[in-house]
Order: sequence, then C-alpha cells, then structure tokens
Amino acid sequence: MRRIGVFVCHCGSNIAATVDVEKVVEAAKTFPGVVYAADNKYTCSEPGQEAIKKAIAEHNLNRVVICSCSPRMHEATFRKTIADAGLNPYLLEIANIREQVSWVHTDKEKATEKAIDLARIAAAKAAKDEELFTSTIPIEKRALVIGGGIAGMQAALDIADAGLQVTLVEKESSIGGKMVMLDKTFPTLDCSACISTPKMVTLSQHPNIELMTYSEVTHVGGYIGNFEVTIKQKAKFVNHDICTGCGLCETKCPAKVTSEFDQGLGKRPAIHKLFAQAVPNKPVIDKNSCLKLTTGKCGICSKICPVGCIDYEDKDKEVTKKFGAIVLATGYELIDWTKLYGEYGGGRYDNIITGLQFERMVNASGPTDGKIVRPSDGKTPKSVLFIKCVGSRDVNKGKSYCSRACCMYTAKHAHQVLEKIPGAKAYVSYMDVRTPGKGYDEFYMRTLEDGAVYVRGRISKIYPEGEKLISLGEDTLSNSNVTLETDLVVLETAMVPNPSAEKTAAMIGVGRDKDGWLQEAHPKLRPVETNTGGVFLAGTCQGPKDIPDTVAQASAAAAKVIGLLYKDELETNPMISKVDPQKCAGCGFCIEVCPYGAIELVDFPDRYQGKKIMRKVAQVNGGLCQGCGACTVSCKPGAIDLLGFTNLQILEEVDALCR
Amino acid sequence: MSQMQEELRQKAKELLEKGEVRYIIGWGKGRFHHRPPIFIYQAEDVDKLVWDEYCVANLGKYLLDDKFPEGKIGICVRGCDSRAVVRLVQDKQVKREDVCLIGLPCTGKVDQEGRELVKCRDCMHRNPPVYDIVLGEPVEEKGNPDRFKRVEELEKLSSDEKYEYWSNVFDKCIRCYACRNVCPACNCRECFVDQYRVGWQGKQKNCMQNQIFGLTRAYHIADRCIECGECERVCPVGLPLMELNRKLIKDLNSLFGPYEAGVNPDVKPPLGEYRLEDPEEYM
Amino acid sequence: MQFKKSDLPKILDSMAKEATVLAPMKVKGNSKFAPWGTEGELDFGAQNVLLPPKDCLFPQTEKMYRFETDGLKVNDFEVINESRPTVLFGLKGCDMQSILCMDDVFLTKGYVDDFYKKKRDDLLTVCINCTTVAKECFCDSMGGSPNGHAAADIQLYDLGESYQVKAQTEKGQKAVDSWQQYCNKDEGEIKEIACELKVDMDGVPEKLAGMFEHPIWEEISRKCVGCGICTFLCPTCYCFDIDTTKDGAEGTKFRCWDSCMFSEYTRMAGGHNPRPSKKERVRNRFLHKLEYFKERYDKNLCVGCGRCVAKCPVNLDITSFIDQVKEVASHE
Amino acid sequence: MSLEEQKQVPENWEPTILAFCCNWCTYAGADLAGLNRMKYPENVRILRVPCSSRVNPQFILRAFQKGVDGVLVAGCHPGDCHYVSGNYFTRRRFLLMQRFLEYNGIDPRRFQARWISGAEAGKFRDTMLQLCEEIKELGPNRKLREVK
Repeated sequence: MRRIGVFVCHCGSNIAATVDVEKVVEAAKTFPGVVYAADNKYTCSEPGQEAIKKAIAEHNLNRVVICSCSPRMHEATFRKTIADAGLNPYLLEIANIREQVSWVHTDKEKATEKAIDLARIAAAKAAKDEELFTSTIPIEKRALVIGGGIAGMQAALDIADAGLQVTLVEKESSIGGKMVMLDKTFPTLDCSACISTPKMVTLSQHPNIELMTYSEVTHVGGYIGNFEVTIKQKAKFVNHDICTGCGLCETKCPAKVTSEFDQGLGKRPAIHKLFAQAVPNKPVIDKNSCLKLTTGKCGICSKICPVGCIDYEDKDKEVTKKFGAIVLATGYELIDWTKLYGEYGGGRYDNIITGLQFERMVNASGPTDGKIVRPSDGKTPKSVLFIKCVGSRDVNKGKSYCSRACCMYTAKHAHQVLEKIPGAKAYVSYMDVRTPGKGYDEFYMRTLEDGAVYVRGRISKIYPEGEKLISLGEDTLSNSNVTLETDLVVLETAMVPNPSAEKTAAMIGVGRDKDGWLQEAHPKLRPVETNTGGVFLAGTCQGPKDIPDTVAQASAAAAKVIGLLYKDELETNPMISKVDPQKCAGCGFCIEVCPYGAIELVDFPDRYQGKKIMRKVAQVNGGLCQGCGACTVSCKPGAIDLLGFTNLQILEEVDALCR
Repeated sequence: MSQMQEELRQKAKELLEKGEVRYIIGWGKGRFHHRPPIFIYQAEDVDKLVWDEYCVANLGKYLLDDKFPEGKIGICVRGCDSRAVVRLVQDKQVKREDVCLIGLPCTGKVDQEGRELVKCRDCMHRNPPVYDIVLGEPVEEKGNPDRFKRVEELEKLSSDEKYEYWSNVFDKCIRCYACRNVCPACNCRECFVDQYRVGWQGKQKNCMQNQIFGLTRAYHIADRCIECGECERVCPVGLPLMELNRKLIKDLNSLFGPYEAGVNPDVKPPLGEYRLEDPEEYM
Repeated sequence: MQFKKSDLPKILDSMAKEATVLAPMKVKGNSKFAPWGTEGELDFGAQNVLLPPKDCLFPQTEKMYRFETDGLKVNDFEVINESRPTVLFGLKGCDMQSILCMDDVFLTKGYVDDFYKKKRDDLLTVCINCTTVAKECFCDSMGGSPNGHAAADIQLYDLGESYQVKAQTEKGQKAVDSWQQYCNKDEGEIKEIACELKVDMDGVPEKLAGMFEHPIWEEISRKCVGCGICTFLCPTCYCFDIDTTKDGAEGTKFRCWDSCMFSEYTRMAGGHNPRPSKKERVRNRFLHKLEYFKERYDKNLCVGCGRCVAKCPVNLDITSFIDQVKEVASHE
Repeated sequence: MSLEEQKQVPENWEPTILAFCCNWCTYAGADLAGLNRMKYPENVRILRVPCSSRVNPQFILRAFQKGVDGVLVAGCHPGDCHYVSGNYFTRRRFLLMQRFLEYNGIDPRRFQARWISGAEAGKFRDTMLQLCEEIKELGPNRKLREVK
C-alpha cells in the first residue's frame, strides 16, 4: 500500500509570500494515497530534513513528495534525506512551486491553486514510483589510444604520467604522425621535429606505455570501463626484438619505391624506416614492394643483416586486450585535389604541389635537403603562388568548412620562400585571412612586411606556358582580372578525416558529422567526449585544428580518461530504459533511435505454439544507456520503458493535472 | 485468370512434391463468394487453391502464426501481400529465408456484386515488388492513382467540420479490433489497448475512446502502413480508416521525402531516423 | 386485428412518448436498432440490421457504481442502475430468440443480474415476421423461425400494406390496447417462408461433446484473425469485463463487452493463459454456441441470424463448421 | 452535445495548459525565468521529462481526452540535445502528429512544439504568454474530451 507523505516548503517567504502553504498542505491530505502532509519554513535546512525523516518513521511513509524549489536544485539533497531515513532514494518526487509558481506569479489565489495542482501531479507520480538501484561496473584501468600523431602521443603521455597504463596503436611503422613531416611550426618557427621527436622518444621509453606500431584495431566490443579490443599487428618481416636499427639493410635494398612520407617527392627502399628519427627506430619490410616477398628472388637484407633479424615468414598477428577507456586520435588527410580541380590541371603539371609537399621540400631532412625546387627540373623557383582554400569553404568543389590551419601555414610558407630564396616573389591567393590565435596575426603581418603579395580572389585556371605556370584569377579588392606568372604553385588543400577513421568509428559506435569528422558529445560543453561512454576524441579526427589546439584537446581527453580510470568502479544511472521481454517482439526499432548503441537484440528462451524456441528481444546495456527515453516512443507496445519516467507515471501525471 | 489458377496449382504441387515448402498459404473456396485463406500441406490438395477476382484477404499476417516454422512456408503474394511480408521481415517477425513468395500479378479484386474493391482502386503495386517465383506475366501498374484525393478533400474542411466528420466515423466503431488484427503492420506481442495496467486506452466503448484508439493505431502504423486497405475492408461498420492512414503517408512523404512501406526491404521507416535538414517549425 | 403500415409512424410516435422505442434503422450509414426519432430511415429488409439488439439490455459499456476515496479510505459508494421503459420494435425471430438466451444467462439458475433484470422488466418486445430471407439466414435450423416468435410481447405479421397484430403477453396486450384507434378487426392470410441456408443440428451437440481434442479445431482455426466481429455482432454473446475509470479521488466501475476471441480475454494476472492460441479460442466459441449452452439451458446459443457468416473477414463460417462436424461424426 | 453548444465558454473559465519540458534545456529555461522573476500566466503546468524524445504522442491524446486545452512540447534546440539526437526524433514525430491532429479537427494552435534552451528564460516566458493568449482566444477544448 502506498503511504505518501507531502512536505510543503515556505522557503522563508520565497514561496510563502505568494502561495498559501497551509492551504496546499490541507489539499494534499485529500490526495489518493496521501497519509501525511506538513509544511516547513526551510525544508532543505537541517531541521527541515530531520522533520522529513521523523515523519517517515512515525507515519510509516513509503513515498515522499516535496513541494519546494526546482528538482534541479535539491533533488540530490532530498534523495539523500529519504535514503538516510531508510527509503530507497528514488521514491521521491519534487513539485517545483518556487521557480514555477511563487517566483513567476503574483495572484496568491491562482498561485496557490497551481501549487496544489503541481503537488497533486507529483503525488500521482510518486504513487507509481518504484525502488531503483544503482549498479556498479568494474573498470579496467588501461586506456587505448588509437593514432600516434601529436594528439595521440600527447594523450598517451598525459595518461601514462598520471600513473595509468596506456596502449598506443599506430598503423604506420613509426609514431609521429603528420607533425614530424612538417618543417617549422607557426607562429614561433620552431623546428617541428625538434619539438616532436623528444616526445616520441619519451613515449617509447615510458614504463606505463605499450607502443604498438604497424598495428590496427580490428574489433571493439564491450562498453565504458570494459572494452574488449582486438588489435592486428601487421607482419613487419623484421624481428624487432633482435634488430639494432643499424640501417644497413636500407642502404642495400634494391627495390626503390615512391616515399609516402616524402609525399611522393622522394624514394625509399622496400625495407625501410618511415623516416630517420622513427620510433621505434627499426625498419619494416613493405610486402608489396619487397622483391623477395613478391617474386621470391632477392633476400639481400637477410644476407647482410648482422644480427639475422629478417624473417620473411612473418605473419599478421591478432591480440585481444581489455581497456577501460578509448581515445580516438585518428587524425586527418589532405583532400585529393587532383579529382576536384581540373582547371588546375588535375595533377598533370609537375610544378603544382601541395602544402605538405612544400613542407617536405623545405624540411632539411626532406628529399631536397631543405631546398625549395621545381619538381620538374630541380631549379629554384623565383616566384611562387600559394592558393588557399583548395577544397575548403567551397561546397561546389570540396568541403563547406574552413580547414583552420591553412591561413597560418600559408603565411609561414610565403615567409620561407622569401627567406630562403633571395629576390623571390611570393604570391598568396586568398578568400579571407583568419588568424585568431596567440601571435598569429603578428606573424601574418610580418609575412606581409617580408614582401608577400596577397591577392584576394580565387584562381580560376592554371596552365603552363614555357617553363612558367600562368594562373588566372580575379582581384576582388580592385575588381580586376589578374594573371600571375610563377615558377611554382602550392595548393593549400583542405583537411579531410583520415579514411581509416570511418571504420574505427563505426566499430566503436562513434558518430560522424556530415563531413565525416567524428562527432563530439556536445559542441560546446562536451567537446572531447563522444556519445559512447568511455570514448574520447583528440586532435583533428574531430575537425580541422592546428597543433596548439590539437595538443590542448589531447590533454583534455587525457584528463577525462584519467578521471574515469581513477575510479575503481562505475556507478550506473538507475533511471534507464528497461525491456519487458514478454512484450518485446524484437523488431529492433529502439536500436535505430538509441544514440548510444545501448540496445541490442539477445536470445530469449520462450514457448511458442507449444514449442521451446529462442526468440530475439531487446536488451539495454546499463553501462551505455543514458536515460533519454527516445526508445520508449519508438516502441509501440511500450515493451521498453524508462525507469523513473515510466509510461504509467506520465499518464498518471497527465490525469492528475486534469483534475 | 483460370490459366493462372492452373499454373498456381501446378507450381504448388511441384513445390510440395519436391519438399521445397512444407505448406502453402493461399486462397480457397468458402461459402458464397468468399475465398478464405487456406493452408495446403499435401500435393493432392492443390486443387483446393483458388485464384480469381474474389481472392481479397491479405495473407501476409498468417506468417505470424508460424514464426518458427519447421520448413519453408510457401505463400501466395499479390503486390499487397508481398509488401506485407517485406514489412514483417523488416520488423524481424519473419525470416526471409523461411518463406517462399509465390508472386501473382493482380489486376484488382471485386466484391460480391462485381464492383472493384476500394482497396484495389488505389493500388500502387499490382505486381509483387518482392517474390521468389512469379507466375504469369507482369500486369500494367495503375500509374499514379489519385490515392490522396479524399485526404485532400478532407483537409479543406474547417476544424469543426473535420472533427464532426471523424466523430461521426468513430461513433460507429464497435472496437472489434478487426482492423488491428488483419493489419500486417500491427505485429506487437501485446497491443497498447490490451495493457490495462498502463492504461493507454479505456475499455469503454464511446466516441472519445474509440477516437483515441483510432488515432493511436493510425499513428502507430504511420510509417509501416503498406496501404493494403484490409483494415477498411474488414471493418464491419465500414469506417474509412484508410483516410487516416493515407493522411499520415501523405505527410510523411511531403515532410521527409518519398517513402512507401514494404516495397524496398532496405529502406527504413522514416520515424526511425532523422535528417539534420528536416523541416524546422519549432524555432 | 390489423393496422396500416402508413400508421406505423404514428404508433411509434405514441409509444415514444412513454418509452424509448428502438427500431431497426439506417442511421448515417450505420445499421442498428436506433431510438425512434433519430434522423435515419426504418429498415425492415431481409438482412438483419448489422448490430444486434442486445445492447439495450446489456450495453456495450454499462456503468455499475461510483465511488470516492479519501487518502486510503473509500468514502462514498453508489450503485448506478439506470433504466427506463424501452420498446424493441421490429425484432426478427432470431433476435427475439437471442433475448431468451440472454434471459437464461442473466436471470435463471439462481443467479439474477440486477442490471439486466431492471432493463428486461422495462422492455417490451415487438416482433415482425420475415417476408424474405437473406442468403446468410439459417434461424429455422437452430430452433427458431423467420415466421415470428411466440415469446415476443407482440407479434406483428407483414401483410404487404398492413400489419396483423397479435398480443402474446399481458404487457403486449396493454400496449396493443393503446393502438386501438389505428387498428381494425380484419384478419389476413399470413405467408410462411423458410430459410435457404440449411444446417443439420441433429446430434451435433452430442458429437461435439466427444470432439474436444479433435484435429478439426486446429484446421478451422488457422484462418481466424482473432478479431471480435463475430462476438460483437452476435446477438447472444454475453461475455463481459469489469473495469474502473479513476478521476483523482472519484472513480466509476463499469462493465463492457469482451470477446472470447481476444487473446487476452482469458489471460490471468500472472500472465498464464489457459486458451493460449486461436485453436482454443475458436473451439471455445463454437462449443459454447453449439454444445455447452445446450447442455446447461437446452438451447442453441446460435440463433442463426447470419451476422457472423456475412461479416467474418475470412469467412470462418459456423454453418460450414457444422457441416464439417456432421461429416466427421459419420465415419469416426 | 453539438459542437455549437460546446462552444459556450463558462464564466471565469481559465485554460489548462500542459507543457512537457526536457530536463536539460526548457525546464532549466523555466527555472531561469523563475530566478529572474519573469511573470507569465498561471495556466501552465509543466511536466518534467528527461528529453523531448521521451514524450509519446499518446500523452498528447491523453491530455486532450482528460480536459487539457493546450499542449506544448519543448526541448533543446536542434544540435544541442543533451542526448545527442533526441530532439531530431521529436521533430519528426511531432511534425507528423501535429498535422494528424489538425486533420482530425484539433486546431494546431492547441498543440505546439518549441525549442527553448536553458538560457532562454525570456523565450520561455514569451512562449507561455503567447500560448495562453492563443488558447484563451480559442476557448475551452471539447474535442477528444472525455465526458465526465
């Protein structure tokens, strides 16, 4: 039998000035199931809470209604109060008669009437309150970081420094990502390698970090605190346990292919380190270009290796590990401009390169040893045109968004041309210049002072004429057509999500936005969390960023991971959806609308037409469900219901309101 | 028609003899003009199968009586039956591999006076969109029957006129739930009307309660109604139930893009998904 | 004694002054016994009106009592048993027979249902014989007749231009007395007709008694869709459910028709259902109509009105079933 | 009772308006309106739900049946849903439901939906004012209403 107690708060004069509290108490006494009603000057105060506890004991109350301020204010307080009195904390309802009555109304009679209504609604709901229990799930105190670029490295280091175990998975043979490809970083012009390689080394030597390069995540199961992840370690054909990284094999390997790291500007052997300072600093054999592995003839590296670490029989291996949290740091790629910009030759002209190729060129350890040259003839260009927003901010061509870092690195590129090639001309074709960072605008101004010529307008066509490239465009500031004759054109292309992120995100259940960037839980308030509990985002996988923002976000993601993994177990919210398997027909509509992937179909043993059968029914994962209730409406028979806000309760509330 | 019937019996015989299906759901002879559903297990019984202009009942729903069959079920499907099966498969109530769809292109059915049934008048798929075997030649589709005409007429009425119209309709309802029970979109294990503990719906038979039932049922099947018109056909008091269903279908199409339930097994019902660019009226 | 058909409205008018006169009518596309005076037209055609007359004795929804609670106590309790004099005019023999079945259930064997009794006591029944029959009619196979019913308070015979009047009870006589101004003393020839649809009920109840486990149930129930058309259109189906509406502290208990064809009809609070599938439900309905009731009250609970035969969406036809039973019985 | 008779507005009639508010945005917006002592009519009764997507269209039918004169469903702005996508489903469901109710003779002003954030106390107040004014103009709702 429901025995409801109603407690009406004066809140000093906050409520009592506009609501006749005694009248509310008297009315409450007549509500169905109500056996006790009283008022209190300040219900949330110590004596107020004691009065509730006393009444629960004396009147054997088993449901409590408090008419006071917003539940957003004191729900937690009063749940604790009734729990102290021995009641389940979820047998409480709050009627908000302050924010929604006394503070917004002036007519005392009408306000009192409304307060009585709200109390009646709360009592009707309370009558259908059921005991709810939080459950706990243990947490695996190990984090997985997917992606070994600057974001992944920063996150892994921060988590490891906090004393937690981290596994970092990188698909390339070395960590470092895009940042180690760069020459200098804006706006301070410090050498990119100089600031990133020490991090790489620290990471590889960190006692709490397990580094898995040349590896990919192939399956993710489980949920927050308890992910089960399968990682494929690709065959390296080099036993890294023995290899000393001497590099002799690389010098002798006869197979030479285009270097991915150098963006196609240089060559590399089949057995290779990704770059000189690679971590781990040991080579792998690219099985697609190795002569031994493709034709069976060669085997030079094996013959010359001083320690005998070459193993042509090496196979891909899969390991499964448990993790409590996952950081996605899958990074970006550059948009393939050749498919989009036929008017720039679509890749047919050697002397049109991308910004990243420019970075490799200008990098002292790059394919040209730091010299800016024309790929066609190796000559030093006397004039260079940089075109910004290639594929960015142009829905017709590429992407609608701004790639954020290009304005600044273009300024850097122009600066480098002017610095490295005396007397050279640097032109920049731009739509806008966006420099909202510390020291950014100053850097841009400096580039202008250096003599870079900024032309506002898009380039509509580029074609070669003799040794030169002719670029046609418009100067929208002077409203005139411009023709630029330069030796080299650099396209500052849009960032796009790393294509491998799509598969990884789908495995984990992280959403992607319209452009494929991974979706954060809230653009403002939860920028590094995802809608899948225990999965966080770092760096450009979430959207275009420069290095400072990437590092900041990586540290933020690390902080979230640390906060999660420092708990021993996770308390689940008991106000989540629950399936009645008898009613559930297993249609799976709820699965479609669940933003958290918290519902799955499971086998349910049942009898059907006299036969014992297994049928599918929905089941809610308490670790993933956040209690929104979207599923409840998708379920026509109401087989899935939201505890704490059940269909029955809301119908009772509606009925009570209409009295 | 009789040639098709012969072909159907031959095919049924073959399927049963070869053991490709355990039984076949089709239409048989009833009293007067009725062609009630029948269930043929033996090859020698195939001559009980009838295919003529009186085969009106939608057979799809019978699959729910044998959700875990001990062999394949053969089922005769016109366009509407085929769509019913597709919906049941999409709702995971029937496994596609458990059924063998015997497609029968259909030129419309008639009542005992020989008049074309209302449900056939607005048919969009006379040929089964999904089938395993198809008999006879494809028939010409109706093109674009003006199936929203009545809805558009009703939309033009004033609020009060609309309400009066529907009150008169629902006043007649006797709550026999035949509409629900024949509907292939209604495949809940326990209908909301039967959940007396939750109390979605009162058991009283009065205009308001009938209206709540009618509106709720229509909304429940909004994105699953295959427009077979069975609800309207079986209604003993002749309620124009498709005028409700078609309104929802019309709006779903105009709000969220073209959609026809049960035609393409890969297209999801529109209320189970959303687009960021959906119409915005609530700012 | 006779009166002209053209005087019928006047007679109905005069009766309607003191009672609710229900007559078979077409009202806004609906075919039912409607109060005389409702906008619509009288319908004495061959086909029965769609909705049976049982609603006036046993309403589809009937308020029983009202109560009020205060906290945990019930304060106020009031039985609602409203009735007013009612005339059921223009009953066919089958529907009249159905009222006798209902009387057996609600008034005999030591059990009297007050709600029913009050309405029954207030009821005057006026039968008219059938001059044509619909193809689904088979009342004369079920112990009734299209030519009238002896239990009606008043029996009218259709003579073409006029009705011949026969008062069969005291109550009927009293009513007929008040029609004197429209009546003359003529006697006409009454034509008798018979149903075209015939079933042979001979020995069927007895045979059915031994057929509870027979495979026939499995077979015939396959096509049943489990709707309530047959039970709600049946003039003799009397199953009901009792439920409560609550409005805060006030509440009303009411009873409403239920159908044994609904899957949840026999479902118990714990979830167990003794009639879990269509087979058990169809079996129960047919056995109730043709065997159980006969055993208890010595009447068929099917009166042959033909409504279910005409309206079942899948032609699950009781007459065909009886034919089938006859066949089964002959060689098993 | 005919519709004409039903149109009689009882003396001193005040509309009852039900507002389903999501916990994270609109309910917070209502609280903020309170904190700022903004005034709006007493006719509105708020029911708190975790998300607007928790609101079953059947609740709306029930409200009209039990005598509510107007219903509001309010939640976070698109893109701001605390539960990611709930309000997008709300939007689809209620765009359809609103038209369906209108088709059945319920004036669309009696059933509205709005996006009101936790910061939009002013919008909350304005919505309440507008809703009350519109419903007052429409008079008591008798449609779908249970006869007591």
